Formats: sequence, C-alpha cells, structure tokens
Amino acid sequence: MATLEVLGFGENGWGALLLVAAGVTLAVTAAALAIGAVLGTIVAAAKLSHSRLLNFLGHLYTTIFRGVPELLIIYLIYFGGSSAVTAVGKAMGYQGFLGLPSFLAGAFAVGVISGSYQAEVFRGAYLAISKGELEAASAIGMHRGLRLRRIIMPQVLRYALPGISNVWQLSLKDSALVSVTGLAELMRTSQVAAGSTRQYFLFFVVGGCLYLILTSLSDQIFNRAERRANRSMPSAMGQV
Amino acid sequence: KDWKTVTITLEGAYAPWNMTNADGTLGGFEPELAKVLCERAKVECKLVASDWDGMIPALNAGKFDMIMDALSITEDRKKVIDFTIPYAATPAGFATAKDSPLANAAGTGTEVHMDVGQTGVKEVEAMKEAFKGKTIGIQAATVYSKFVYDNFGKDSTIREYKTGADRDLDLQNGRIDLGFDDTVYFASAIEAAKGELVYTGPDIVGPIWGAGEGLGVRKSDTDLRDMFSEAIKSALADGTVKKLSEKWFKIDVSPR
Amino acid sequence: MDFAFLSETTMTLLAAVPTTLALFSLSVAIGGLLALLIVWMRVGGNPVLSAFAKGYIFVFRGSPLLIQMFLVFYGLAQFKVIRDGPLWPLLREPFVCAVLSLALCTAGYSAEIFRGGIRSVSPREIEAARSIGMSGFLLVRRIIAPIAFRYALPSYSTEVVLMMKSTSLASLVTVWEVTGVAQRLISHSYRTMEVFLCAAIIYLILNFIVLQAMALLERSLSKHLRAPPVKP
Amino acid sequence: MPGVTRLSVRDIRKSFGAHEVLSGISLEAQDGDVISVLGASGSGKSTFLRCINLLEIADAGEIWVDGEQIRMIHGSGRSRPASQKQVDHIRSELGMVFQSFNLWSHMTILQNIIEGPVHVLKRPRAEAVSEAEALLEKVGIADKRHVYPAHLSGGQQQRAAIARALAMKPKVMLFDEPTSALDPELVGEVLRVMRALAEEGMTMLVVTHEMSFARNVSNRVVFMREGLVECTGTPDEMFGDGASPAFRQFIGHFAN
Amino acid sequence: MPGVTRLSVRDIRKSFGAHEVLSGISLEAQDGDVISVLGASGSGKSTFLRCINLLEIADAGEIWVDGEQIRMIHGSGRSRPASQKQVDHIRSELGMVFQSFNLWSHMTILQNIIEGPVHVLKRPRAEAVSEAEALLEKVGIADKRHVYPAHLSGGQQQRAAIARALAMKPKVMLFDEPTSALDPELVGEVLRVMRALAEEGMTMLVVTHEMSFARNVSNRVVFMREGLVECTGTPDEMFGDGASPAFRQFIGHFAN
Ligand SMILES: Nc1ncnc2c1ncn2[C@@H]1O[C@H](COP(=O)(O)OP(=O)(O)OP(=O)(O)O)[C@@H](O)[C@H]1O
Ligand SMILES: Nc1ncnc2c1ncn2[C@@H]1O[C@H](COP(=O)(O)OP(=O)(O)OP(=O)(O)O)[C@@H](O)[C@H]1O
Ligand SMILES: [Mg+2]
Ligand SMILES: [Mg+2]
Repeated sequence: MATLEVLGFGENGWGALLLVAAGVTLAVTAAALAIGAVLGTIVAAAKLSHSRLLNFLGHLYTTIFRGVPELLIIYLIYFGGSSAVTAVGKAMGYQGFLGLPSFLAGAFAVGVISGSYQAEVFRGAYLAISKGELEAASAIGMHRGLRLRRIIMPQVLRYALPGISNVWQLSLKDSALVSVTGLAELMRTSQVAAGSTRQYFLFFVVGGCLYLILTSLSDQIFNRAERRANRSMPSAMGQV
Repeated sequence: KDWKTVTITLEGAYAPWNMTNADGTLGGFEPELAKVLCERAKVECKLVASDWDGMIPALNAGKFDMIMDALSITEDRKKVIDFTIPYAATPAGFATAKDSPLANAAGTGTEVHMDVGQTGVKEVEAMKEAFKGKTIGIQAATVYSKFVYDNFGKDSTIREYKTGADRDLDLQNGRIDLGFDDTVYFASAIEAAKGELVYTGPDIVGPIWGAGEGLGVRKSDTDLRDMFSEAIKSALADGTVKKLSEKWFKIDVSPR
Repeated sequence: MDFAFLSETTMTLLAAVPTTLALFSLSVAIGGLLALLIVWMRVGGNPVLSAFAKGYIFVFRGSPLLIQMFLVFYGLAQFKVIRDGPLWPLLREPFVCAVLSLALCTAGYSAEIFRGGIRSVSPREIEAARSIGMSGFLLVRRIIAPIAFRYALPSYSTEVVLMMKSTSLASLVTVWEVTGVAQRLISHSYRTMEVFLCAAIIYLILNFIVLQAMALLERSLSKHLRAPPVKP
Repeated sequence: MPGVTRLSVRDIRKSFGAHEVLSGISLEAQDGDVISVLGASGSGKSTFLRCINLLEIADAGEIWVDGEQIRMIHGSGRSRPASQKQVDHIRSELGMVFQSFNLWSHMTILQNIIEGPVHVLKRPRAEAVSEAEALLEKVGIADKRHVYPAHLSGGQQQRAAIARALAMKPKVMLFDEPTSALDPELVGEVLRVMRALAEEGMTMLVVTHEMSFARNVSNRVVFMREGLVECTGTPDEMFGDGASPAFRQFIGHFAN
Repeated sequence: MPGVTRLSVRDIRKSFGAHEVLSGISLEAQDGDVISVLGASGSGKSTFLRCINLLEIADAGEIWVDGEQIRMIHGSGRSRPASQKQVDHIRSELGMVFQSFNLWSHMTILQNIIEGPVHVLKRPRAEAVSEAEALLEKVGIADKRHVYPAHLSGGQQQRAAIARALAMKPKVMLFDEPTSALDPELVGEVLRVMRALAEEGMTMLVVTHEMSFARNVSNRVVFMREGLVECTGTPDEMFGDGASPAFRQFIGHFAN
C-alpha cells in the first residue's frame, strides 16, 4: 500500500526522517527546559526578593514572555539575536555570518518562554514550603546556604514537579514553532513531507500522532518522578 | 570578496520547483538548475532548506548568500534585496474543481498578454462577469494578489491563504470556487489531485508579473549577482533551462 | 527609527484587533462551557464517559494546535458526509472553524484545570454539606463549584492568556488576525523586527488588560482568604 | 413530649475491607436524651456517628429517625440507601457537628447558617436570616455574622458550626469530638453552648473526651470498645463503682 | 555541675509595631532547671521563647547562653545580631521544640535527626546515625526511623522533633506548647519523654498548658501576663496559697 511505503523506512519512505525529527523536537524541548530552569530560578528569586527593583524586573520578564505570542518571541530572538551576533562579529573584524545555529536559537527562544512559566512554578513551590520547617532549620543553627541546599531546594523541586510537567508540555508544543528557524524538527518535517508528496492529511495526522507519543512518554516519566517525590506526602484524600 | 562557496536556500516543500526526497535530499527544478549555474559560475554550492517566512531576513542577516525559491522579482522586494536576471517566467491563471459550472470559462487554453498596470483587457472583463459573486482563493503576499484584488475585488470574495497547498485543499473541498496562481504550480497540483482540478479561463502572461523568477542576493553582493546572471544567461542560451523546465513542468518557462 | 512606518504598521495591525478579540472571546466562552461538560464526564463516575474525557484531554493537550486546526478546517471538509451535512454552512466558514478548533483545544486544558480545582475542595466541607441534606446538583452549585472555581482561577487566567496568543494561528485557516496581518506586512516590507515589535506591544496590552480583569475577579472572590479588616 | 423515640439504631455493622470496625451496635435516644459516647481512639466512635447520618453506609442494621426507617439496599457487595431523597431528608433532620468545624470557607458565618434553611429546606430568606441571627445571639457570636470562618478562633468557628446545625431545626444533634481540636482555653466556650442546649431539652449524641461533660451534663454514657458497646448506664452508675474494669482503666487514663 | 548558669535573659523587650508584646522580661536557668512558663493566650510566651533563640530579634535586653553573650546591634530602627555566625552557633546550642512539630517533610525521621549533627556540626555520618538510633530508642519510636513524618501520628511526630533537637546536644531545650497540637490521648506519650529528660538533668524551658507537668515535673514556674513576669516561684509556692490572684484565676480556669 502506498501509505505504508510513504511512511516506511524504504527508499521512498519518510519514516526515518520523521523519527529523526521527533528526536530533534525532543532535544530542543529538553534543552529549552534546562535553559528555562536556569532563567526561571533567577527570575523566581528576583520576584521573591525584598528588592523593589528586582521585583519589578522579574515581573517585567514574566509579563513580557508570557504575554507575547511565542512565534513573535522566536522571531525576535532568532533574527534579532543573529543580527546582534553578526554586528558584534563585524565590529571585531570578522567578515561574514556569525548567526546563532538554528538549534541553539530555537532552544534558547523556547527556553526564554519556558523560563517565564517556570519562574511562576518555582515561586509557587517556594511559597508552599511550610514556614515552620524553615524556622526549625534556623533553630538548629543552619545558615542561609545550608538551609537553601538542604531544606528549600528539595522541597521546591517536589512541589514544582507537576508544574514543570505542564511547562514541558507547553514547551513541546512551542518547539513546533521553531520551524521558522529552519530547524528540521517534527512540525517542519511533517510540513516538508506534506508539501513534497502532496499527502497533506497523512503527514499532519502522523505528525500529530508522533506528538501524542512524545507526550505520553514524557507523561510517564513525570508521573514516575512525582510518585517518587511524593513518597513523603500523606496519601491522597478521598475523591469528590 | 572572493567567492568559493555559496550557500543557497530554498524551501524544499514547493514541488515541483523544489522539494525534499524521502531520503532527505533536495530535488526538483531549482536544485538541478542550481547545480548547472554553480558549475558555470565556478563556485562550490551548498543547498540549505529553510522556512519561507524567514528567508529574506535570514539572507540579509547573512545566514545564506542566495535565495532560489520561485522568488518573483518585484519592486517591493527590490527595496530590500537584489536579484539576478530571471531564470523563469511563468504564466498565471485560474483553476477550479472539475465538475464546477465555472470550468471551461471562455478562453480556456489561450494566452493573454498584459503589461504592468494594464486594465480593461477584454478577456479579463469577461471573466469578471463570469466569476461574479464567487470566492477566489489566492496565496497571501504574492505578485498575484494585486491583480486579483484590482480586477475581481469588487464583484467576488477574495480569500487569502498562507500557502498555495492550503488553498488547493479548499478548492477541492468546495469551500472556494476558484484559485489563482502560477500555472506551473497548478500543473503539479492538478496532477496530484488526480484530475479533480482543472484550469479555467486564459493564461495571463507578460510583464504584469514582473520580470519573472530570479535568485535573490544581498544588495552588497553585486559581484555574486553578476556571476550568476552570467551563468543564467548562458544556461538560457544553450537550452539547459528549457530542458529542465520541460522535465519538471512539462512546459517551457524560460523568460521570453 | 522610521516613525511614519511604525505608525502606519500599528494602524494596520490595530484594524485586525477586532478579529483577534472576536476569536478570543468566542473561543474562551465556548471552550469554557465545553470544559465543564468534559470535567463533568471526567469526574462523574461513569467509566465510559470518564475514559472518553480522558482520551479527549490527552489528544487535545498532547498535540500542537496548528495540527488540530489544520485537521478541523481542511480535514473535516474532506468528508462528503460533512460537506452535504446540515452543519456545512457553518463549517464552511473559516471563522467558525477557527473558533471551533481553538475552543476544542482550550476545553481540554480548562477541563484539567477545573478538575484540579475540584480536587482541592476540602472533602470536609463537602461532608458538612452532605450532612445537612445537600446532594447532587445543589451540592455542586452551592459548595463545590464556587470553591473549586476560586482555586482554579490562577491557572485559568494563564490558560486564558495562552488562548489570546493561540489566536495567532488562525491565519492558517484564512482568518487574518493580528499576527497574520503582521506576517503579511512583513512579506511586503521585509521589515521583520519593526512589524513584530508593534504586534508584540499590541498583544502585551491586550493580555495586560485580560490579566488585570482576572486579577480583579480573583480579588473579589477571595475576600474569605484575605486578612480580616483591622478594627480601630 | 418525653418518651418519644427520636433515634433508634439496631445492630449496626460496618467493615472497611477486612477490618470490622462496628460489630453490631444498638442504641436508642428518647426526646431530650443527652448521650455521651466514650471510647479509645480507633474504637469506632466516629464511624458509628457517620453511619447514623449515612456519611458511611453501614453493611447491616437498621436506623430509624423520628419513627421513619431509612430504607437500604443490602445487595451483594456494597450496601446503599434506596433513595437519595430520603437520605437528604433524614440528614436534614440530624444536625452534625464535626471535630474540625468544616465551615464553608467561601461564605460568611451568616451565609453558612442560612445556606441549609434557604437551599435545602426552601425557607424564605428573610425568615432564615432572622432565625440565624437569633441563633448567633444564642451561641454568643452575633458580632461575627459578616466575618469569614478563616478569621475566627477555633472556639468561635465551632460555635458557628453548632448554630449552622441548629438552623436546620434537627430532631437529633450529633457531635463528633466537638472540642478536641480546640485549645484548652477555648473548650469552655463550646461546652457552655452544649450545656445550654442540653438544658433546653435537645436530643444529643456526643462523642467526647471531656469527662466533665459526660459526667455532669449527659444522662447516659455509652462506652465503646473494639466496635461493640462494652457497657452503658447513667453517669452515676458508670463513674461509680459498678462499671466494667475496661472503662475504669479508660477513665483512669484521663485522670492524670 | 549544678549551679552553672545555662541561660540568662535580662530585661528583654519586644514590640510588633505599636503593640508591645514583651515589656522587660528577665529569667535565669541553672543547669538542670526545668522552668514552666504559663500565661494566657497572647501574653507573649511564644514571642519570649522565639526571642531567646533569635527567631525574633528583641528590641532591647541581653541574652547569655552558657556564659556567652549574644552580641547585638541596637541601632536606630531595627535591632539585629552583630554576627550571623554567632547566631548559628548559639542556635545550635539551644534545642527548640515547636507546637506544630515542624519536621522536614521531605526527609525520613532518621534523616531529620542526623541532618543537624551531620550538616551543621559536621560530625561523621556513621556516628550521627548511631546516636540518632539511640535517641529514637529513648523516645520510643525506633521502629519508625525510615518513615516520613506525614505518615506518623502527632505524638510520634512530636517525639521525633524532640529527638531531632536532642541530637544537637543542646545546653538548653526550649519547648513551645509541645503537646497542645495533640489529641488528649497522645499527650501522655510526649509528656513521658519530657519527664524522662527532666530526670536526666536536662535544662528546660517549657511553655505549656499542662498544669500537671508544671506542678509535678518543673522546679520553677513563671507566670506571664501582658508581657511581664507577673509572679514566679516553686510549684509548691505557686500552686499553694501564696500565688497572686491573677494566677489563681488563671489556674482556676483549667480546673473545670
Ligand atoms: N474510610 C476508612 N477506611 C478504612 N478504615 C477506616 C476508615 N475510617 C475509619 N477507619 C478505621 O476504622 C477504625 C475506627 O475509626 P474511627 O474514626 O471510627 O475511630 P474513633 O473511635 O472515632 O477514634 P478517634 O477517637 O481517634 O477519633 C480505625 O481503625 C480506622 O483506622
Ligand atoms: N509576627 C508578629 N507580628 C505582629 N504581632 C505578633 C507577631 N507575633 C505575635 N504577635 C502578637 O504578640 C502577642 C503575643 O503573641 P504570642 O504568640 O507570644 O502569645 P502566646 O503567649 O504564645 O499565646 P498562645 O498561648 O496563644 O500561643 C499576640 O497579641 C500576637 O498577636
Ligand atoms: Mg473519631
Ligand atoms: Mg504561643
């Protein structure tokens, strides 16, 4: 059957390309999540600090990157970033193009967006830590750094996990927009395959299914992590 | 600058101009022509697929050196980039569903020549009458939108699609009555639709569509532009373009 | 800075704001109602409905909206039954399809958010209601829904903002809202940065207003959580 | 009308999985009875109370409230009440006061109190409000009527919860350790209100650890152990010399 | 070494905004002293304890722990300790047990107990573990060492919290209502442990509502009222006839 051949791994099959593209999507999302974790931690710390200026900057960051469509942010970072890097290169006497590689630009753009969501997740998680437990840490003479490392971080991670799993999901889909940088991730490869073979529906449905597979795989991983993290929590209350 | 390697970008999803094969390589009219042109310009060429939306900004940012993606030479575009001489000039026309009452409109199969800004052409007036109240789909931001809006905007509904492929799907689905695009593109769409779509009305040719399709280059790279213009000239002269065109499009799109 | 160009661009983009707002408000309203239906199926106790709701949520949360929209608009119309069906006059319209796919997508997300809200209602407060003889819809209407909605509100605000941004995909199905118009402007002028900056500012303002409204709602619904008024 | 049987429970059994928590409990309360239920933690006191107003469904046994039997379906597997309507009605006749107050956090105290009369009993709002204010006066928190539960002390919350239950004009009041979530200093406020209710002749079933209440206020004491009524009698009988050794050990525990 | 002054507090004052909570409190604890601090709700007992280990910073006054004075900077506006290092050191010498246990929820009981010795005192892990197990044995929850706090009863949690404080080998233990978050039946477990500590000669400062503990275990009772020490003495003096009328009224409240 023609469909099988087009999707297979043979000479005329797109199977291999689609699988590679799914891998690229996964890689972009994972890199974005990592970048976002760093940015999110910094922004959350700024929003929780007592400095008005830092509060304001943190607020500005989350407002902008949650309020502007992802596509626009990706464009602005990709082209803006490339122009900036090239300009710097020119100033230092380097001729020619120094643009961000599309993988890096894409991951960074999605990471910046993901950071704005992660900041909120981390902030909420921090606020969920029992004040009494922090006092108990102070009361045995733990200094700030120790308290942060031994009491705050592990609990923030635990409370943040469900939120992070949501952000992962968002980033997975934001990564579809990275196709404008020409990166051959799942969305773009589906589009290219559709345009080249003119089998539009086939490839959109297949692309959608691959996204669903990625989703369910990552769901499983997060569920396992949550179960692990929640060992120490009281068992769930009764249902509605 | 001493050009040894040149990076050329194309979409890789605009069959038959350019497309991606299942093994990830690029194929189609333009990749094959590019090979010829690069040989003649004595440079090493690298073909890179990228998204249509970002192509021109990326060219100017320096990510690529040339664009070869059925890019029509227009005044608007000339404000931001430069072009070689055209390597193709395609007619444009309407297509509709096979069993539509609009099929076989007057003049189907003939050619009408139009100049820039020309109005009141008799064949066009006839189509205007025939297509009254219908919905026409075009690809957004192409050279055809001005023509369609100027001539059909008053009497028909015009709907703009992001890609020609989307428009063709709606044409088959019956959401719109007519599509307007370049006939070379339609030829392959009609083939892919297994005869569900047909041309209707005359093909429109001439300077109204600008000079044709050329390679886009940065304004600063006049040397590169001239090298490739020379290469195109020679490929046109010895019939290479005609040969490739007939291979991929079934017709000759060499600019006349 | 080319102010003439910027102001012209801004005017063109502003003309598309009503389209964006119409897409946004209709899809949030319809999606919200749909979400209520789905969350009812999800927690209602009927295993078949619950499985259906689970599947729905999985599919619509797990795949990109772009693909969903494509399949709703171009895919549904492939079937002759639909083209000849009674709904075709509606489904034929790009605007209807755009709203439909946006609403279907947000319904999946919102259903999960509402479910989270319901789960955080204290079982004890529900028990107290049962013990005075409340059950069924009365219990939901008077006790569960108000408390759950209050808990769900922060996440729901986020989802509403996401919706505003998601409308930017509607140009795929020929509904030319702000982002689509911006892209079209770019393909005429090739001035990517300027045009996108104007669009970004428009979205920021729209979302700021939406968030402000949600915050106001949240404030008015959380009287019971605020510190008591200090008496002199 | 003393002598009327307000509540009658016959041979109630309840298991959670393999663990039998209630192994056949019977109890009868006449109009005006104040019955204290004592017992160690885990002896099934809460479960017993929750079975009476059907927050848990007993596996076997009969429950009569004010002469009306609750119809049950003891099928294979789980038992369930035959009619949700009857359950709602019965529950509205049994006032329940929980250890943890369980006021509705999104309503003010007044709203909490009129909720049942207005929405379950369908009484006119104005009437419900004026009755609620009388009740608030009675439990001594009239000045807090427009305050949300989170802003009250535990003792005040518990008194509001009692008012909420009274507003339904119940035939019997069920209390599940109404003072054990309170600081020692707040216990007094709540006990005072309960004592006043007892003096007015309200029929009450009180699970408590407050020996002074059991001894001085109630007219009957029931001691539960491992899902059974170990012994029962008047306070004088029970706290005198006649009680079972297990009970004496139990109260001895509280003496120091 | 009886007679050594473990803790000395001189004329501590503390206001929250305009509200003066502590108006000059002094207290001295020799080695082996068990001091009960009584007082009505809001009299400033918790604030006093929190000032001693610097969870609140007193506005004025001196605090000496085991002969070492805590250096403070009483500048304009807010006071603050001169050296965070000293604060951490002092705190590690004062064991604090909170009303609400405050065990770290992400660690098992054993991990909770060795946390301080290993990470604050930098003791070898193996040593800390074996000492922790001895402590768990002592407070009677050795079998729960690998359980998370959320899965323990309140009484067990509080005993774990005491073990955690003891693991730091503190010079003085501070208890803030260690039993008032517990069900009546669980109180006994915790009081038993505290009684044993007192018998071993641990210096303790105990805010409590348990009159039996104040009377039978402590060797001194301090009664606070409105931010001042209203009266103090041995239990015999205080619970005899000599005490102030305010204290008699206070304990009278607990009698019924
Ligand atoms: N929903 C339930 N599922 C399983 N076991 C339960 C459930 N509710 C109660 N139990 C068990 O039933 C037994 C009796 O519980 P119950 O709450 O009735 O005791 P109680 O006498 O009220 O004790 P306490 O004085 O501590 O409140 C306990 O062993 C408890 O673990
Ligand atoms: N952080 C704070 N900010 C403002 N006021 C406070 C603060 N902490 C305590 N107070 C006030 O100080 C007073 C004394 O509080 P404290 O907790 O010391 O009393 P307490 O004697 O421990 O009472 P209880 O027996 O209820 O625990 C109270 O009126 C309280 O409202
Ligand atoms: Mg109980
Ligand atoms: Mg206190």
